Amino acid sequence: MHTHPMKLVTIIAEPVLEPRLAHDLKQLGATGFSVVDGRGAGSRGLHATTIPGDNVRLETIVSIAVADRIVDHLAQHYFTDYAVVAYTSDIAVVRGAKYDTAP
Amino acid sequence: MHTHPMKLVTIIAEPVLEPRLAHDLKQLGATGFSVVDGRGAGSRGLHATTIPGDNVRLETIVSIAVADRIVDHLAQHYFTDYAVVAYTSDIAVVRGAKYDTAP
Amino acid sequence: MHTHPMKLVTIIAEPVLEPRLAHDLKQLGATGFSVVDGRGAGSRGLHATTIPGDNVRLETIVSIAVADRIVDHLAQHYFTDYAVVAYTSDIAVVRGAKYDTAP
Amino acid sequence: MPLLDTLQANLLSPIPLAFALGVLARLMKSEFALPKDLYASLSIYLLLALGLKGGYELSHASVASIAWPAAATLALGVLTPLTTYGAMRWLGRFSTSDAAGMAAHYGSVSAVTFIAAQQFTQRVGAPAEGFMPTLLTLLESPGIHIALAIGALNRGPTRQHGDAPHSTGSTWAVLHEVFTGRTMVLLVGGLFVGYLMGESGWKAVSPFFDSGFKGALMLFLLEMGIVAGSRLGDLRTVGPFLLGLGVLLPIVHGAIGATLATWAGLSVGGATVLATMAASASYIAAPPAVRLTLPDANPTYSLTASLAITFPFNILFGIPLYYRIAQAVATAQV
Amino acid sequence: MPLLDTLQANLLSPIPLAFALGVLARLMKSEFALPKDLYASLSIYLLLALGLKGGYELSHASVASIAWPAAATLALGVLTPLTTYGAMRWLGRFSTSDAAGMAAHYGSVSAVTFIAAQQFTQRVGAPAEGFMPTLLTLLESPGIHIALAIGALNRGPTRQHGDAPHSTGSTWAVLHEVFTGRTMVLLVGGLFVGYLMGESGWKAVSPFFDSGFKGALMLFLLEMGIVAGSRLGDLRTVGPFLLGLGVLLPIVHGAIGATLATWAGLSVGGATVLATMAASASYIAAPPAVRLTLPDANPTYSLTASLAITFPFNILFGIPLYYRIAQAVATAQV
Amino acid sequence: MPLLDTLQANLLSPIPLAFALGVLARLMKSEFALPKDLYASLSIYLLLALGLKGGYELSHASVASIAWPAAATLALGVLTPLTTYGAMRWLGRFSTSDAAGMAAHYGSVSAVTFIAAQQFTQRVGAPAEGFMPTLLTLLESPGIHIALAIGALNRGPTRQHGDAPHSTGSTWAVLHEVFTGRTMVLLVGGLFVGYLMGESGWKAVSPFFDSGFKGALMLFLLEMGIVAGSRLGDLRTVGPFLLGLGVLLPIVHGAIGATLATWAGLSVGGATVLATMAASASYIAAPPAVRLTLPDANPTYSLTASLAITFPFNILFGIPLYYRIAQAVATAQV
Ligand SMILES: Nc1ncnc2c1ncn2[C@@H]1O[C@H](COP(=O)(O)O)[C@@H](O)[C@H]1O
Ligand SMILES: Nc1ncnc2c1ncn2[C@@H]1O[C@H](COP(=O)(O)O)[C@@H](O)[C@H]1O
Ligand SMILES: Nc1ncnc2c1ncn2[C@@H]1O[C@H](COP(=O)(O)O)[C@@H](O)[C@H]1O
Ligand code: NA
Ligand code: NA
Ligand code: NA
Repeated sequence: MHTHPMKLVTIIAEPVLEPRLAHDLKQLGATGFSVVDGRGAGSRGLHATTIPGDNVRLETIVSIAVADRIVDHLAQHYFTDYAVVAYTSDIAVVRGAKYDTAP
Repeated sequence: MHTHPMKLVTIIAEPVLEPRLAHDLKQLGATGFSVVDGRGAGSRGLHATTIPGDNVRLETIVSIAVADRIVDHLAQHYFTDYAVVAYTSDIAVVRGAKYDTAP
Repeated sequence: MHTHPMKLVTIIAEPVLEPRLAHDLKQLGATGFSVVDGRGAGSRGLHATTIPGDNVRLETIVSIAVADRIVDHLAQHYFTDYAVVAYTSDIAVVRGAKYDTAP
Repeated sequence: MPLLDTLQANLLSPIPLAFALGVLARLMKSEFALPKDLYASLSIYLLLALGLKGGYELSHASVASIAWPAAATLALGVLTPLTTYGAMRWLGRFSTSDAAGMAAHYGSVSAVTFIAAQQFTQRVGAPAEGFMPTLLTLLESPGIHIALAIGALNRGPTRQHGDAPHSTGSTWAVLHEVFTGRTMVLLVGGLFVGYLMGESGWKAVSPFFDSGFKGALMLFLLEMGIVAGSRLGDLRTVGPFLLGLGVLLPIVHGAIGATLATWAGLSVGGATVLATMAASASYIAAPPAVRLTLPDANPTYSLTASLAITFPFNILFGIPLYYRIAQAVATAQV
Repeated sequence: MPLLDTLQANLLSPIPLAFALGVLARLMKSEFALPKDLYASLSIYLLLALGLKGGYELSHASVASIAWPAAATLALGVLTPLTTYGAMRWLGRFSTSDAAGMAAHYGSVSAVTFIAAQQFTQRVGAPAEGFMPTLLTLLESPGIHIALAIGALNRGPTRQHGDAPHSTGSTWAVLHEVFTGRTMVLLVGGLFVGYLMGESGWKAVSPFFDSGFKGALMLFLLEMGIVAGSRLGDLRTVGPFLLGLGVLLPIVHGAIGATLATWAGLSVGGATVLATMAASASYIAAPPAVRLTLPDANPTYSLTASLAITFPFNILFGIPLYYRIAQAVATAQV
Repeated sequence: MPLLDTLQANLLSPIPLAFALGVLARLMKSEFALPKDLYASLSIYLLLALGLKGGYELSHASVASIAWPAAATLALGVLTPLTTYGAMRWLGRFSTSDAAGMAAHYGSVSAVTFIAAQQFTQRVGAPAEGFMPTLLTLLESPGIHIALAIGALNRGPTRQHGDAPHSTGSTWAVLHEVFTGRTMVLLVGGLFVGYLMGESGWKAVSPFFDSGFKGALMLFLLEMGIVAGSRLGDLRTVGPFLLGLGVLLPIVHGAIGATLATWAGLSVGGATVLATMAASASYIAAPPAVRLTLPDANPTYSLTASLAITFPFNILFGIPLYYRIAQAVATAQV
């Protein structure tokens, strides 16, 4: 079957940021996202939650352009003050159109 | 250490489909799979679960051929009626033989 | 925005191994890791937990060198006796320095 | 007591108040919800408590006294999916799948609505027969089976995944799941255990399963309110026909249920509870069964109707209404 | 009973013992903790029980008897964030954000500390007024609002995400979340429901919400001990100033609270509880609100002070102390 | 009462019935299971309740009356891992790791089996001594320590991860985990807290920790049945030798336990409970400890034997049997 190359943006963040990030993703052109609860440890060790280490992991399938926009946005608005980790990876999807926002 | 290129197929689906998808994966040649519970939002917004947005995320490490078969199968049997998202990505594993089904 | 290529190492393991693996990752040069609880089925089907199939999924963003070291370590110390699955994938991060250990 | 007073007394009792609080919290866009595991735990507790007590009380009941009510229950299990299917298909012009999906929900039963009715009859001094939980187990699955059979027949073999490799998707597998689902294990299992352990057993565990029951139920209803409240937005999607049907079907099924129940010899309290069972719609057992066997049925229709229309209607207004109908039928019969 | 005896009696009662066990388990590096959902469930249970009982007892209270205590509560809600902000900024030389963040915590209230005070006054035979939970709801949010307003003013518009696309991050959205958070839904909602359902309703659910209360509280305190214990390592991070402030602020706020409460006509028990409310610091509602609106405030400061210093201090020593202060003020007033 | 009647009375009591229901549900391939957090919550509740009550009753016990029973318990803690190891190694010809792993399980204790025995002795009118939970804490870890030491010695240094960087994998780290695990924190901690809070404390929390105990236990046993039931498929894997051993070991250990207990001066009830402790196998503390220190031991062997053979055997048949043995020994001794 014919597949389309897309980007997967993964964001690991303090739980309190989930609604704000979800909102931002939509604004920046993501058509959807998936979330999983987790925990972790890093170099900063900000204990910003009652149970230290809790986090959420958001993933969104987007075009390259939107992925860039998301990463820029995160770097600008979150990386300084919040425990946020983000990375992109290459994936292939069926029905690429599902993940393209109307222009 | 020598690693082998494989495919990772990720499926995000309504929870009710988990047993059926697990069954399908095995039939299609996957030697195993991992599941995580999550939630999400997309473009369709089918409220098919009591708690809207709940989903499960299945991942399976497979050969390229099996990955193709899985994606085809999903497109044919699930994409029309169910809230199912799927994508493949490239990974490298040690012991590639572990993920090959007997011919 | 400028991004840096890194490796993501994903480890799916019996829950009992989580603290030991977390410790190993740090020793081997990872600056952090994220964990999610899950379940799964594989070819071995060792029922090592009270609830068969429960597992944890650790992910760590590391340099290529550290990724190699982690995979080697896992193969040597865990693959024989434990239900452990591991793979690496290519990702891109902003701020690559965050994931480099002091030499 | 005139109907309005019964209604008001009902509205100011713990169950409707807790439900209303949940709905209100959602309307105010509160993010509050019970943790998923607490919700599941409360439902397990309530079902098992119901089963155990029902089983314990079953040991005092005679087979004769249950026979006719059981027959009436099974008749309702056959009738309610048919009326629902008919209304959806010919009045509402829905697809066969949507009609069958809806029939599965309204042909089955909501255990929480059952419990609310039981509590109501106790509060008004007309407690239902002790064997009612047994009837509940009889009404759980027939409606789902009938509805899915209708759906399967009407869809024909073309859409079947005949060549697909899933046996888990087969209708038999799905029906097996209904039969061995949480509600059935806890209710039927509880009935057996309650029956077998007898008085000394029940006395030992009743401080846990009986004393706490009403409070736990209240907490559960709070979450039901939140769940129903978060579906209110879907009311616009489902349109006025389903909105009307979600109120009319329970009234019709409730009236038929009250009548059959009275004919079968149940007390006014028992008739109220059986009427409520007929009037209620499943939102636990039916949805996954429908989703797996009728993939092209829109789950938003049946779940919204069951959860956001019929459930609140029954809790707030339906139960007192069925009680008055049961009283009227009983009086007429004498 | 001299102060030392009151202290000892308090330390040997269930709440402090359970808390100490939790801390000890952490100190011994035990990995044990309550499952997250159990922790959340217990807090839901405790808050709803508090609200329901408070609401039921509110139906016996006159508006007149609540007016002055309510005024005193609101005064404390304005005063405590200001003193906290001042102490942080001018004594501690912290940044405006850190000072405002801390003010939000100490200007709000810890419901569990409130409950511990309520239990304490019952144990010493000076039960607080039945309407105290109503006052609790009044003290929940003003302090947070005031503190965040101070923070927003002082940070100026430069750091605002003016161009960023998040409306969810706006201060209004955050304040809305405080108003519709778990504590408010359960407490305010519980008060209304408890008030409306009256005696028969409360009697039906009190075996669940009342009999189990003290035991559930104990289990909750065990986890609080574990949570506080796992922050003890942060005590070194926050430094001696915050350590001192975490003890001094509650004493000052407690003394002011006891005085205002007595002037407002509350009994010694009621004054003890209101003093404890003033002395306590929020660690549920305040942290997320501060995190979202004052991103550059270091959450380790405020959470460690609230959870690992002030909370244990109040539970173990503060409450008996405020009780003695309330007694002294009452005696002086006569 | 002849043995058969005792057996039957036991089988028709809540604990075995709930367990059987769970097994049956699995046999019928039901997917039903308690939510993980509920299962954990129930076990926390049961252990803490056990500890608190035990601690409260400890305040009435004299040191003299506990000394000999404690010595008997420790003797059983040394003996049972050795007999298990011997049987596995020389009768069953298992590897040293598999034998040591099994010894860790059977040398330790199952708290739920203990509780079931306690309930049984109450039901038959021969309640065990109040200090039994103290003995339970003594039997939790010695067997694991001894078994792991045997395993470590026999495996020799070659398989040690000498060069590996994990300190968390060291035997000391693992033993520390056994000592600070959930069971120890709640039981030992509960004993201390229960002892310290005395009568007034216990009275305050007993509506939660005492009244609900039997019902919560029943719910827990339901899940134990499901867990055991899902391992029945492994019975074929483990083979007839382990199947036999899973029944024989408890009988032998139970008989020795009943004898030692009676010599140590325990009542028939107390001897029954101590015998059950010796006869029971750990499936909470032992499995992770064995998994981490003896990686090449097959966990399917020890977990299946403990959970799917010995646990059901004890719950259903063992406890009444040990009771009859304890009666016989007591009679013989007189
Ligand atoms: N190298 C890493 N690999 C994967 N996740 C990480 C890494 N570093 C940090 N994280 C995640 O990001 C969260 C915050 O990390 P930090 O800001 O470095 O303290 C942690 O709790 C982890 O979940
Ligand atoms: N662009 C996306 N990226 C990641 N996950 C998505 C995306 N779109 C949809 N999903 C997931 O798929 C589920 C169903 O989406 P949909 O069918 O578009 O309503 C959602 O709940 C999400 O978990
Ligand atoms: N092919 C696979 N793809 C993804 N996860 C797998 C795969 N095989 C095994 N696993 C995971 O690894 C665990 C142990 O597998 P195994 O050792 O093969 O029994 C399973 O419970 C799965 O979570
Ligand atoms: Na119905
Ligand atoms: Na305060
Ligand atoms: Na033992």
